[in-house]
This record gives sequence, C-alpha cells and structure tokens, in this order.
Amino acid sequence: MGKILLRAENITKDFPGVKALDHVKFELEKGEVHALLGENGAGKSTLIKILCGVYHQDSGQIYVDDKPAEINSAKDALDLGISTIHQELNIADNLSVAENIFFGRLPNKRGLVDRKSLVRDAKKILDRIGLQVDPQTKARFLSIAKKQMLEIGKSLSLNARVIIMDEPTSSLSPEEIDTLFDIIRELKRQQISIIYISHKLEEIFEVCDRITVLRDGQYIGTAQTGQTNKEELIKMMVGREANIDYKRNCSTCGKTILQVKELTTDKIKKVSFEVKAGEIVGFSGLMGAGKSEIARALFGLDEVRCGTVALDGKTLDKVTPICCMQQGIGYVPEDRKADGLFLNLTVGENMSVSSINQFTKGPVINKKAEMVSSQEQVAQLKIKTPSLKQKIRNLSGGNQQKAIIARWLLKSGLKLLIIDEPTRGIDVGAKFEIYTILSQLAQNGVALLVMSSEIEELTNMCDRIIVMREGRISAVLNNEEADQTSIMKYSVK
Amino acid sequence: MNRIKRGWKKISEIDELMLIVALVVIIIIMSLMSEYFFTGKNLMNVLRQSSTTLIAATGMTLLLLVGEVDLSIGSLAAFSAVIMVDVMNMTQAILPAVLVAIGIGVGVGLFNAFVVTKFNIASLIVTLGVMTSVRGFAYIYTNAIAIQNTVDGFTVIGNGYVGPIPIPVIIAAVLFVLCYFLLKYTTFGRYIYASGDNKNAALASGINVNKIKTITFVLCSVFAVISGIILTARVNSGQPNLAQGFEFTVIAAVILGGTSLSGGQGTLIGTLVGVLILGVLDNGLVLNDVSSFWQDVVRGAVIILAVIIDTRRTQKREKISRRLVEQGAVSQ
Amino acid sequence: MNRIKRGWKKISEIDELMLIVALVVIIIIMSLMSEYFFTGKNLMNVLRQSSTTLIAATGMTLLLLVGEVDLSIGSLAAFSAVIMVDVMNMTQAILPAVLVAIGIGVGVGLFNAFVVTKFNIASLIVTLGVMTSVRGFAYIYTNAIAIQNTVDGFTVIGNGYVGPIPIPVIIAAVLFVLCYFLLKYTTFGRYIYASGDNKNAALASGINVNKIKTITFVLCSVFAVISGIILTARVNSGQPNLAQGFEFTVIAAVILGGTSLSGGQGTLIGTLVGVLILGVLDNGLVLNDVSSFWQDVVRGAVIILAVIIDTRRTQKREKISRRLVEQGAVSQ
Amino acid sequence: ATPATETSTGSAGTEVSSGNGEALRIGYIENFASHEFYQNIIKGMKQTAEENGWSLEIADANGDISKQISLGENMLAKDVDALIVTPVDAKGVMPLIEQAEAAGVPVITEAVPLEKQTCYVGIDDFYGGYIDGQAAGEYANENNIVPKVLVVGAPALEVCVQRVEGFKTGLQEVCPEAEIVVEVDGGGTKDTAVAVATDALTANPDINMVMGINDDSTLGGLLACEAAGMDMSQVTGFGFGVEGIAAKNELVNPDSSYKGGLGMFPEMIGRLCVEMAAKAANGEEVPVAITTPLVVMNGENVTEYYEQDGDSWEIKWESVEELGYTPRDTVEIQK
Ligand SMILES: Nc1ncnc2c1ncn2[C@@H]1O[C@H](COP(=O)(O)OP(=O)(O)OP(=O)(O)O)[C@@H](O)[C@H]1O
Ligand SMILES: Nc1ncnc2c1ncn2[C@@H]1O[C@H](COP(=O)(O)OP(=O)(O)OP(=O)(O)O)[C@@H](O)[C@H]1O
Ligand SMILES: [Mg+2]
Ligand SMILES: [Mg+2]
Repeated sequence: MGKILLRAENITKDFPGVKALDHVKFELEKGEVHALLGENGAGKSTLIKILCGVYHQDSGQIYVDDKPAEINSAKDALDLGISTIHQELNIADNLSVAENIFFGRLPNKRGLVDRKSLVRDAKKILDRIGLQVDPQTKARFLSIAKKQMLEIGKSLSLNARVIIMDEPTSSLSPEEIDTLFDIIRELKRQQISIIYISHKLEEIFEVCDRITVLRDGQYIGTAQTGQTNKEELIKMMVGREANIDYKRNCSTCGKTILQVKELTTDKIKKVSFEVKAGEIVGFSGLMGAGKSEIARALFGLDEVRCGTVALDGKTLDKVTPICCMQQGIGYVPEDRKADGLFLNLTVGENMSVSSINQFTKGPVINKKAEMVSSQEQVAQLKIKTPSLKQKIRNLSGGNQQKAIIARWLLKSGLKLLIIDEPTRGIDVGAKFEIYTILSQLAQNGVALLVMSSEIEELTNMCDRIIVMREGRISAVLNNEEADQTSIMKYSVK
Repeated sequence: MNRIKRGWKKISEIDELMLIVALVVIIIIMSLMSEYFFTGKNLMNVLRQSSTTLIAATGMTLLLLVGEVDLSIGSLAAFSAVIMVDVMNMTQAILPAVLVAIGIGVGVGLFNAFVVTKFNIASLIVTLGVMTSVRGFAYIYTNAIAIQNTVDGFTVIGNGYVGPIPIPVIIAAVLFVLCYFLLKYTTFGRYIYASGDNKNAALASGINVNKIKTITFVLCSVFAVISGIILTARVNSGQPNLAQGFEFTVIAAVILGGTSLSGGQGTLIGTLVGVLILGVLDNGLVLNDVSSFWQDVVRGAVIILAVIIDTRRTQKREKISRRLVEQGAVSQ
Repeated sequence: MNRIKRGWKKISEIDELMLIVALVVIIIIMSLMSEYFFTGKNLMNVLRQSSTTLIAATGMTLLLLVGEVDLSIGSLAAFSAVIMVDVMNMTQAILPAVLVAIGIGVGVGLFNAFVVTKFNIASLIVTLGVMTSVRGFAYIYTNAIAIQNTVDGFTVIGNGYVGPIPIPVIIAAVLFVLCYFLLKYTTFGRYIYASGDNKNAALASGINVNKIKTITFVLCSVFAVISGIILTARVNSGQPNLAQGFEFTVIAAVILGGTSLSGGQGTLIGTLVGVLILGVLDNGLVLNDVSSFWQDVVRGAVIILAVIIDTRRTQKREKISRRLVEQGAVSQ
Repeated sequence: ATPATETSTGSAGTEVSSGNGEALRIGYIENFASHEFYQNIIKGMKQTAEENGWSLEIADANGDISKQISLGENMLAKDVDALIVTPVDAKGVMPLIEQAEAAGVPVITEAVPLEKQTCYVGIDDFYGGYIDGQAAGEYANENNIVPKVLVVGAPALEVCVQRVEGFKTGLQEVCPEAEIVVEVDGGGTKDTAVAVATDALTANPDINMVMGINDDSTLGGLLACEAAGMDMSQVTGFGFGVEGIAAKNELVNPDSSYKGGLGMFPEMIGRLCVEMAAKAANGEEVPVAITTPLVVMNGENVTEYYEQDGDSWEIKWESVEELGYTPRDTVEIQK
C-alpha cells in the first residue's frame, strides 16, 4: 500500500471526569479512506479534534510524513494539509455560501476580494457537490442538510491532503450520500486521504479501505474492510456480541390520537393524515421535501396558514409549543445544536426541562426526585456522562442526542411524540436500543411520528410510512408495501 | 484532617472563589489603610449603600440570564420616585404612594417586555429609548425641581434600623434570598436559564419564552423602583435626577460578578460579590481621602483586574479537575 | 415602464429602506415645522454636527461586527484631546500633537484588545473599566481645568470649510467611504464579518481572529480620537469633560442602524442613517425650540419607533428570501 | 432681590483648633469636582486650611444626590469636626443635615441654601444674574445694540435657572427693548454648548448677544457664533461665572466678544466656607448666612482681582477680601 501520511501514537486526552482517549494509535496511508468506528463517546471526535488543532493531546505524538508535528491551532493543521468537517456544523450564517466555502482564503488581489473568481470558484465547488444554490445566498437560508453539503464543499476547496469527515452523512438523504461517495472516490483517485467517521456500517463497507475501532477511549484494532464483517466490527465496538437486527412487530390498535387536516404552512401544502394510539408513523422523502416542516408545524414552531390539528378528537384552536406540550405532544428537533441543546446547562437540566413541573412540591423543585428519574433514563439509554451535573456541551454528539430523547421519555402524560431524525449521530448498538425504547413507548399507547432520511430505519420500525414530495404527501404505504424501492419511487416522482 | 481537606475541596469548588478572594483582599487593604474602615458603623454604612445597587442588580441578573438587558432602570427609579412623593404628599400616606410607584415599575417593565418580545428587537436599544424618554418625563413632571416629601416616617425606609441592621439592608437581603431561591429551586428559575441559554431549544421544549421574559422584565423594573424608593427615602424628596448612571453601576456589578451578557450563564452570588466589591471600593477610597479623579482610575483598574483573575481561574479550573481525574480523585 | 419597475425593485431591496424612510419622514416633519430647517446652511450644520458621531460610529460598527464593543471612546476622546492640546501648546505645531493623540488611541485600542483577546473577557466590562480609568486620567492631567489652545489655525479642523462643505464632514466622508470599501471589498472586511458571525468557524478556517479583533479595536479607538480632535478644534481647548456620554450616542446610532450586538450583522449604510436620524432629530428639536426635557422624550420615542419599523421589515423580508431560496427561484 | 447693604470686610481668620489638640478636621462634599469652578473653590479652601493648619478632606458626589448622602455619612463616620456641603439638591440633602445635627457636627452649605444649616455661604444667583444683566444692558445702551439674546442654560439645575431669571430682569430693566430670543440646554459643558448653540443660531440668525450660565456655556455659545460665520465684532457675550482661566483670558483680550462676566470669586467662597466651618466647630458664633461678593468683571477690572501668573490666574486676596461679604440673619430659600 501507499506510504504512511499521518501517524498518531499514544494519544491521551483527559476531560474532567472522562478519559476520552487513552494511548490511542492511528495510522493513515496516502490515498486511503480510513474509517474511525466506535460507540457514542468512544473518543472519535476527540481524536480528530486533536488532529485538527481544536484540542491538544495531554500526551502522545503526531507524525506527518514521518516528521513529528505540533498541531496547536486549526491553522497549523491547515498548513499541514489537514482539513476537517466537524460533527457540529461551523457555518457563518450571515456570510454568503461562496464566502463560507472560501472562508479564510478569500481569493484576493492585493487585499481586495476578487468577487468574480469567488463566485466562479464557488460555483465549481457547488456543482461538484451537487448543491443547487446561488453562491451569493446567505448561508442562514440553507437547511441543515444543505449546510452539511456546504461544509463538504468547504473542505474540498482547501485542496487538502487529508480530509477528516466527522459524521458527514448524519443529516443527508440517500441521494446526497451517493453524491458524497462519488466525491470521496474521486478524492481517493487524486491520492487524497480521508478519515471517515460514521455510525452507518453500510457506508463504511461501501467506501472505506480500512477501519480503526475505538472503545471507551482505547484503541481496539484496525481491520481491512474486505477481511471483516458487520458482526465482527460490532463486537470490536461494544466488546461483546450484539444483536443489530431489529424488526418491530407491527400491530396497530387504539383510538385515533392525532388528526391533521389540510395543514398548510409556508413549506407544506394541504397535508392530512391520522395517527392512532400506539402507532408509529414514519415520514420519508428527499431533502427539502418537508418532513421537518411537518414536525415544526405540528409543534407550533412554524406559523400554520390553514388547516386543523385535532388531538384526542379535540381541535386545537391555537397550535403553539406551549399548548402542544400541555396537551401531551413532545418534539425532538432535527438540529440538535440550534434547537435542542442548552449548551451551558447540565445534562440533568437538559433532560428534565420539559417535565420539571412533575418534580415540584408547591413551587419548589424536588431535586431528588428529578435526579432519580433522570438517572433512570441515563441508565436506560446508556448515556455516557460522568454525572448528571456535567455540562451537556461536554458530551459526545450521540450522547447529547440520547439526552434530548430522554427529555420526552421523562414526560408523563405524553400522547404524541414527534421525532425528527431520531438516531442522528447515534451508534449502531444504541440505535437498536432506541428503536426498542420507541416501540415500547408505542406499546404504552403513545403515538409516534418519526421523520427520517434513513429508509431502513423507517421500514424496520413503522406501521405506516408517509412519503413526502415537495411539501405534499405523495403516498402512504403500510408496513408490508414499504421498502427502499417503493419509497424512492414516490419520493422522486 | 480529612474533614479539613473535604472542607477545603468544597471551598475550592465555589464558582465565585476568586471574586470572593478579590473582595477580601480589597477589604484587608482598606482596613490597613484607614482605621475607620473596619468599624461596625462603617461596615453597616457600606452595606446600606450597597443595598440599593444590590436590589437593582438582583433584578438585572435575572434579566441578563434570560438574555436581555435593561438600561432604563435609573430613569425609571427617578420617574417613579417623583410621582410617588407627589402622591404621598397628596394622600399623606405612604403605602398607596409606594404601590403607585411599583405600579409604574410594572407598567414600564411590561412596555419593555412587550416591545422586545413582540417585535423581537434587541432590548439594549429599546430600553435605551425608554431610558431617554422616561428621564425626560421625570424632568417634565417636576420641571426639574425636586419635590419635598412632607410625610413623616417615610425616611425610615432609607435610614431606619432594625436592631443594628439598616432597613435597606434587610429589604435587599429579603429580595436577594427570594430571588436566589427562585432561581435555584423553582421551575421559573430553571426556565430563566433555559430561555437565556438557547431560545430555540426553549421553545422546542415547550417553554413560554415570552412569558418568562416578560415576568423577568417586570421583576427587573420593580426592583429598580424599589431601589428608587429607598434612595428617595434617603434623600426624603422626589429627585428627577435621581440614580443617573445607575444602570451602568448595576450592570458593571452584575458582569463583574460573572454573569454573561449573552444569557444563560451567571449566579446571584456572583452578583452579590460584584456589588460588594464596588461598594467597598467606593467607600474605602472615600475614607482614605483619595481624590475623586484617582478614585475613577482605581475603580476602573480594579474592575479590569477582578475580571481578569476571575476569568483566569475559570479557565484554570478545567485543567485542575482534569488532573484530579487522572489521580482518580473524582468518582464517576 | 419596465425601467421604473426595475428601479423600484432595486429600491425595495435596499436593506436599510425603512430606516431611510424614517429619516426622510423626520426631515419632512422638521421642514414643515421650522422654516430654517431645510436651508443649505442648516443642513451643513446638521452634517457637521453628525460628522463626529459618524466617525466614531464607523469605528464602532466595525467593532460590533466583530462581536465586541467599546465603551471607552468618550473618555479616550477627552484624554487624548487634553494631551494633544498640551503638546500643541508646547510645540506650537499641530501635526505632532495630532499624532500624539492618535498614538494614544492606538495604545488604548491595543490595551483593550489585549485584555479582551488574551484573557477572553467580555469587552463590555473591560472597556467599562477603561472608560472609568481614562476619564479619571483626563481629570488628573488637567486638574479639571480645560487647557486653552494657543496655536492658530487648529480650529480650522472643526470649523473650516472647503467650498461649502465643512471640513469635519469631509473627514467623516473620507473615513466612512474608506471603511465602507474596506468592509465590502477587502478580505479584511469579510474576515470582520466572519469572525463576528461564527468565531469557531473562523478559527477552524485558519482566520487569525485575535488579529482581526485587535486591528478593529485599534481602528475604533483611533476613530474616537479623531472625533475628539474635531470636537476639540470646535471648542478650541482641551476639555477633560469632553464627549461625556458619547459612547451612548454612538452605540445608539449604530444599533439604530441595524447592527447587531452579537456580531456579524450590520452595515455601514445603516450606521450612517442611524447617525443622521439622531443628528436631524437633535437639530430639528432645538430649531423648534422644544424644551430639552421634551427633547429627551421625543428622542427616546423615535429611537424605539424607528427600530420597530426597521425590524418588522427585516423579518418580513427574511421570510421571503427563505422561501425564494427554497423554491430555487434564485438564479444559479 | 436687591444688593445687601451691610457688609463686613476682611478675612475672618481667627485662631482655631479642635479641642483635643489634634488639628481641626473639616470635610467637604462637593457637587461636581470635575468643574473648574469647584476646583477653584477647593483651591481657596486648601489655601485657607493650610494657612491655619487645619486638615481638609474632600469628596465628590458627581451630581448624584444619594451618593452625596452616603459620602456625608462616611465623613460623619470619620468624626469630622465640621462639614461643608455643596448640595446636589436642597431638599434631598436634608437628611444628611439632620444626621449631622444629631451628631453635633456643624454644617456649612455652599451655593444652595437650606432650611437649616449652621451657616450658608454662597452667592445670590438671582442677584448675580441681575447685576450681570444690568451690565449687559448698559453695555448695549453705550454701544447702541439692541440685544437679541441667546441663553445657553442648564435648566436641570435650579441655580442656573435663577441666574437666567436674574439676567433677564436686570437686562430688561436697563434696556427694555432687549429680547431673550431663545434658550437652549448646553448642559454646562463646552462641546454640548457649541452644538446646541449652533442649531439655535440657525433658527435665529439675528442673535447678537450670548449669555451662558457658566464659562463653558458662554464661551461655547460665542464659539458657535464664530463658527457660524457671524461678524464677531457685532456679537457680545455676557456670562455668569468668570470662574476659570479661559474666561479671564477672554476678558483681557480686547478682540474677544466676551465683554463681561459676573465674577463669583470661587476661591473666596472656598475660603469663607472653611473659615465658617472652623469657627462653628470651635463653638463660635457664625452668621446664619453669608453672601459672598459678586462683581461684574470686564477687561479693565479683572486685573484688580486676579493676577495673571503664567498660564493661570491667581486671586488677589486683599482686593477681593476688601469687597467684603454680607452676613445675613435669614436665608432665602429658593423654591
Ligand atoms: N470538552 C469536553 N469536556 C469534557 N468531556 C468531554 C469533552 N469533549 C468530549 N468529552 C467526553 O469525551 C468522550 C469522548 O467524546 P467524543 O466526542 O470524542 O465521542 P465520539 O466518539 O465522537 O462520540 P459520538 O459518536 O457520540 O460523536 C465523551 O465521553 C465525552 O463526554
Ligand atoms: N428553521 C427553519 N426556518 C425556516 N425554514 C427552514 C428552517 N429549517 C429548514 N427550513 C427550510 O425548509 C426546507 C425543508 O426543510 P428540510 O430540508 O429540513 O426538509 P426535510 O424534508 O425534513 O428534509 P431533511 O430533514 O431530510 O433535510 C429546507 O430546505 C429549509 O431551507
Ligand atoms: Mg463525535
Ligand atoms: Mg429534516
């Protein structure tokens, strides 16, 4: 194989209460796509943050081209040819798409921005990643998926030798994922090395050459993709055999909980459907089809133009988040960082924020009861945190997602839970735990709406799947009819 | 032995430790420099003088936590005070007048909150406008001439004692403890932090952010009015130029105490320490007969220094706890 | 026909449209109320008086864009002014004195930037400290007695004309255009927006955020000093109490102009309009012999109103743009 | 208000010291230390205290009445023997006066007379404005000017309102056709004064006289006229104060439009305050009130009272003391 481009040895990194990395080693050859695999909180993001200069290792050494490299800032990393797409997006919302792509390296003539070549070059990149937006649009108008693509474009533009991708596909739909893989293969041809982090094993088998597995901050092993299989990888990840085949036994029952009639907002048009107690209804569709918009509208976050929403047979006269919550509707947003997390609050406070009323004596919070219930959820969802008092910003992405799901599991009297991308950033093992928890929830009579870009996730779990196209419902498929091809057929037209 | 260690560990975990240390250092320096400083009478003076700042700063802390700010508190204190004294003189009774003043506070707070939440505008500019207008009203109402209070007993609010403790100190302590409790132990407090930390997430969690903000604006205004009432009782007259620049002192104290301008981060204990640092400094500099110009220089320097040490510690603490983990000192 | 339509569309796309409309409405009202208002001489006056605010506001806009703020500009203007006049009297030359003043601006700007970036502290509290200290120094240096300038020709900077145009207006225009150009067409300008918008993203892209911030702090300070020089030339003496509350006026104008406090959002055109609104208002109210108390009331109300209409429009347009982007309607 | 008739001359310099052998301690809480007028009051106070071996402590309320009370309490906590106060506000300062009374500490008030104090020392603002107005009127009559006056005031301060009222009365008494065209709020600082005066001049281009409530206001008003391109030989400035260096420089400059100003002799006010404070602290009788001398100064007589000393002006104690002061047995309270 090619020569070793980047090597990390004995990397150790401690955080308060957590040993994120413990003498980890990692090797990257020229022109290879190398996957980093591990459970949530295994230390993947931490490792790559060290490689790209966000953190500095407590001990250990990084070599680039066999020379020791000191990476103390993002700039150092960029100078070494290492560019990174982080798990949490880093987009300057008020700058244009083009400026975001060439962030930090705007084409200039003697200090003046060369607008023409900026737009032209940006256009080239956008074409390459198949993103159809005007390069001069402000980035804040883009959906999270488009922003994700933008991040990819950004690092392409750097002409780096190493591109690190931390869960680039977590909010992409199959179409964009295909585009991304094409890009990755092309980069590989150009002898560019890629570190690829994902929880989707299929993807890893599709594009990666080698796989390094981390567990609890420790190096477990490295395998050639061709010489391993799913089961083995999962065993390396979780340290034991784990069943990842999940198929829910569908059984619709119960009375109608939710009745949506001709719901229309700026983005969705005349959407009507019903959900029964204990039913799990999935929403599928391409990026921008309006899945998230239904979720937002139902929870009162977007202005409803017309149409009605009835819960338990009673039409809601005003759909606002507060009403919704009081009526027993819960919502897990798609964009964790922007709409879900209270970064400066603790894990415990993040979990109990919607149910805090249940833990009061008079006006006073019964912290003990709050702690006990939260602790149960931490155990059930296996949330990796030193304590409930840890600030949530210090948790790994997947664990943050679990905490937000737990927010609604704590809520009593929940009738309907709307989850937009439930397993975004969640590792394989935990994914199935979450499926189990959700179907348990359904069994207890809660109706669930699941918006997801992973078709498999929907077909495994849902009683019915509603396919969206351009803001409208294009098909409603029941569990038997729904599969990859039928869904795609209705998605694209 | 072990107990001492544990005690020490507890102390070293206090968020506001460096600020408290700064306060103690200033107190020690002042005591060494002036024999009058560390006397019961003077300390009570310091507390009484700090109490009005503390009351307003308590309200302001809540507001900053929720991610907003109020520059109109000084003007509001003056405006409500002149009307209060006028009403008091007319009715010859204290309570109705005080209620009128508080009513004005509620009104202005509601107005601020309405404009900010309804139109989604930065509170800084809204309350800057209100600050200007309301001060104008205070001058217009009085024609720039203070209104003498004619009701006996009113000054007690500002100058009276219960035992050795000045009444303003008691009022401030009660309000402070109430808010401390509110912030720490009630759902409302939790919602304040959540709304200030991430408004979108708060909405998505079913929190009525606008309601929380409105209540907080009103609380901040009412607390400003209470400060104004005490100041007015101290001067026994309704002064249209009362509390000029008060907003600056109050916000400085709150931020000195570690509360962030961007919401969601801060504690009332920090605010208390911030208020006391400024109060002790003011008092001590005067006792030492430092010229008022040098006072400015020293005050500015101390603010900067105190914030620097406080910030450095917060940054260092992360490192220390990391080392503790290595030594297995922190349990999972 | 079509051209008119296209022209109209272009106009309706201007970000600051509603603010400009507000300005025009105020100008019309003032013209109707006072015959003196809409005269060449008075309009030149308005411009001259707005020019000092505009200069400082230009620097402040850059600083707010990068996510920081500077409260020390008024004190700095005064401090550098008294020293400048002293140096001028000693050397009997203008240029060295002006350079000394600008040097002080650079120094204070560097100090602000150093403390803010090195210790990662909110600039509000740092510059509040600096504001207090520097004002103290200005009083100490002069012992609160203004220093009369003895060098002829200095007042030209404040009172002179080139043709019909006051020199301060020319200075302001040059600096404004320079910064407008800087912000819009240079990489430095784009990095200002980037650093203020998303510091992490900027860092991750290798932008030296601290350097950008430092330069911006220095620019803001130097612009404040230039304002101070013009004000000093107008009063022909070094006044330690110069430009009191200047920071408030300047920040109000910038925010009124639509610049966000949290960085990354705002334009210099907005600032220009904000400055002019306040300038026209001040001038018009005096022309109409409105009592200074009512002036306060009106000024506050206009600030609030202007921000409300501006925000409403921005929010509406935002929605439309979002939809357009979604529908792919924006040309490729 | 008419000028007082009874005057006593000379300094009240008596030998005084506090009972316990320590130097007598006097505390002064001023209103605005950042003003040249008060710097000159302090100058007079310090000289006087030094000459007599008394100690003087100074604190500044900076225009904040509640801070003034606090500062006063601090002074009382330090057991000063006497307190001098320039009240930020007459009503607001009363609680402090009562506290001082309870502590047996005599209080001298300056500039703002109260309902009770040991002794009030200060000028008569209305009267000062009145004679200043008369002088302005006489100057106008002599020079065939029909005064159209721009007043640069500070309406938020009661004493300044009095000054303006007095000026109007005096001016119109001597020169009935005189007209107060416009009053603006210059806030007492030069940069604000220039700005508002410029605006006012636009609306009232026929203005030919500027009256300001202090040096900065008057000089700022005149600067605005100059900047507006007015013929400065046709503009007359009459101000209140002559409290600082700049105004005196203008007075002796024959080319200046600043033709006259009311001399308040802040140094003398300071001296008298300290002397009264010392006397009262020693248990001696002091008058209920003292009205300090006021003279309308112009280019000719300014050097009678002040001596140019390099860049600054030093008071000529003998000649100012000769003007004497007026002890009164009542205090006139302004509403
Ligand atoms: N700044 C921090 N402070 C404290 N702990 C941290 C910090 N960053 C990460 N951690 C902890 O380090 C561990 C590793 O986190 P990391 O983000 O590397 O996980 P990950 O493998 O990327 O997980 P995921 O798949 O969920 O993204 C986690 O337990 C996390 O809580
Ligand atoms: N917070 C928001 N406010 C306004 N518009 C938004 C917001 N979030 C997303 N949109 C827009 O609405 C469109 C539809 O949303 P989105 O792309 O999330 O749809 P979706 O069907 O859920 O697809 P996916 O979630 O797979 O990306 C997006 O293209 C986006 O531009
Ligand atoms: Mg991660
Ligand atoms: Mg979506």
